[in-house]
Amino acid sequence: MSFRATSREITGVMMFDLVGRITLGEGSAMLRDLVREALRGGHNKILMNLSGIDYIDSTGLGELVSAYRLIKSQGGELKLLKLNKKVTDLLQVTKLYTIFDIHNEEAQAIASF
Amino acid sequence: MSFRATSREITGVMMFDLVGRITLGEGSAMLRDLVREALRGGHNKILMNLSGIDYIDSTGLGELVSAYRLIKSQGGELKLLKLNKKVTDLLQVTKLYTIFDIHNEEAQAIASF
Amino acid sequence: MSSKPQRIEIVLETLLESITLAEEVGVRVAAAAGFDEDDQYKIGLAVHEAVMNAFQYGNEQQREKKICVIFELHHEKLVIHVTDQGTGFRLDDVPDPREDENMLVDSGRGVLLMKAFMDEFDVQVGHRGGAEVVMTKHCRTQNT
Amino acid sequence: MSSKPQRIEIVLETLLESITLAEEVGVRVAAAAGFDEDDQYKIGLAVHEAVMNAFQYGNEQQREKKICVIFELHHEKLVIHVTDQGTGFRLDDVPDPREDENMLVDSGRGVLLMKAFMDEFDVQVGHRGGAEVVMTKHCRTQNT
Ligand SMILES: Nc1ncnc2c1ncn2[C@@H]1O[C@H](COP(=O)(O)OP(=O)(O)O)[C@@H](O)[C@H]1O
Ligand SMILES: Nc1ncnc2c1ncn2[C@@H]1O[C@H](COP(=O)(O)OP(=O)(O)O)[C@@H](O)[C@H]1O
Repeated sequence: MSFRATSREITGVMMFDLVGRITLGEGSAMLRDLVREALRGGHNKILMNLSGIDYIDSTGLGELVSAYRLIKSQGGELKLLKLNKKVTDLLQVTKLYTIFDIHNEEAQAIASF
Repeated sequence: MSFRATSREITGVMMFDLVGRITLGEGSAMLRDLVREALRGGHNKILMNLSGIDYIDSTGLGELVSAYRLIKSQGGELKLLKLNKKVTDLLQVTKLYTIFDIHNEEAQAIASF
Repeated sequence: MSSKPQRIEIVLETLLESITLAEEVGVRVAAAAGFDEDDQYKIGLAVHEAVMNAFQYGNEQQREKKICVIFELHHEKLVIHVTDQGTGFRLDDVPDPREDENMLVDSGRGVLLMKAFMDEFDVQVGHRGGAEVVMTKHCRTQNT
Repeated sequence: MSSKPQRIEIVLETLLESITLAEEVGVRVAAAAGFDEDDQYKIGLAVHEAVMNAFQYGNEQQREKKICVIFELHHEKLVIHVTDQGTGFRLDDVPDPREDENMLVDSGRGVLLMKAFMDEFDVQVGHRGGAEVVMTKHCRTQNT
């Protein structure tokens, strides 16, 4: 369980590989810090690889929305990569898939920025 | 979880390979039936392979003692094969290792009857 | 399973850890009731959301206040009650986060998830005045 | 972990399934408290035995009677209370199953296992007259 994140820069895009749970107690606050840190470092093209995320609660969904707004407000973009079935379901139920740009291929996602 | 048993006869010894939990709800009653069945079928040299057993409660320990007595009363013998650390601990704490003949090698266990 | 529902009651303090604990018991109870893995996850998430709201809004993170979770395992359904010691809320007052104007708001998706993942969902007034969330999931297949 | 103990209370019916459920919650709480896998197993087995006795002897398998399990997570120890609605029993009346004359008796090893696997073990009279088993396990390493 719990949450783990690693970051790497690929041709100007900051990519986060996220693993575990994004919930009130676990990944949610860390994710917020991660995004702020990236913005502070001048990165505003952010791609979150969610393939390792198997659980998001409403707080985690709220955190994704908050990150989306914050990044956009700084002239950047947040995109999502590789959602599994559970996460896809969550974005469908909440209609959040309508606001996020979602990709299945890393190269394609990077190129889309 | 739960309990599974398979039996095979090897040179006059009835061997039970037991897997799972021997507890009040799970393996205990099945184990009793198994032993009675074997005795009814004329088998009174019984070897229980416990290598797949990872949990025994006090009811399960009682069941082993009960099987031991029943088999003995019918002129037979009950021996145990391959205890893992947890089961060894349980037999030590209860001193039951003093009544059971316990083996680590199948061939040796079979030969000892 | 007999016709009288099996009843499991958990009383938790208002602590962050209580959310996951209740969720895990929920998954465990759902598994015992014969729900498949997908439904176990959905039931667990619904419990997680209900207890999280009790923690945040109902009991306002005041540790001494209690969160009570009751699982009633009927023959053909699982009914879950989550009660807190807050002042309650009305379902009608909760905005729909899927409306355009709410889409970019951080909060407001807990009730939606509970409604989506359970078959029935309602909020009542608990006998001590707090919110009592009552949610039901029907068993798809009958089993023992 | 704060200095005030975290408290989790579970009220169960007198059903076979309650034994494993309480055991699993015990393992979960022990893990959260930082006990290693071996201790988690031992704490789980102790809860299993205590609830099994409440089920069999205390509440005599009468389903309506309740079994209450309380976990108190202190800084340096986990205290577990298991209370039933029977008539109680005295620890002095429980024979030692390791004595030669008891060695081949089927029953009587539950209390022994609880004593062996926990650091402290006692039986009291619950506030409603039933047995209240109180057992404690100390944390070997401090964590959090
Ligand atoms: N247990 C509760 N007690 C009081 N108010 C609650 C409770 N649960 C939910 N609410 C109210 O309902 C609103 C919607 O809750 P929810 O859909 O879970 O979204 P979120 O928790 O993200 O705000 C909350 O903002 C709160 O005002
Ligand atoms: N909750 C209880 N209420 C009443 N009597 C109990 C309770 N728990 C244990 N006892 C008594 O203590 C005895 C020893 O219990 P135990 O060591 O668990 O062994 P076993 O359950 O195998 O008999 C029981 O036989 C019973 O007489």
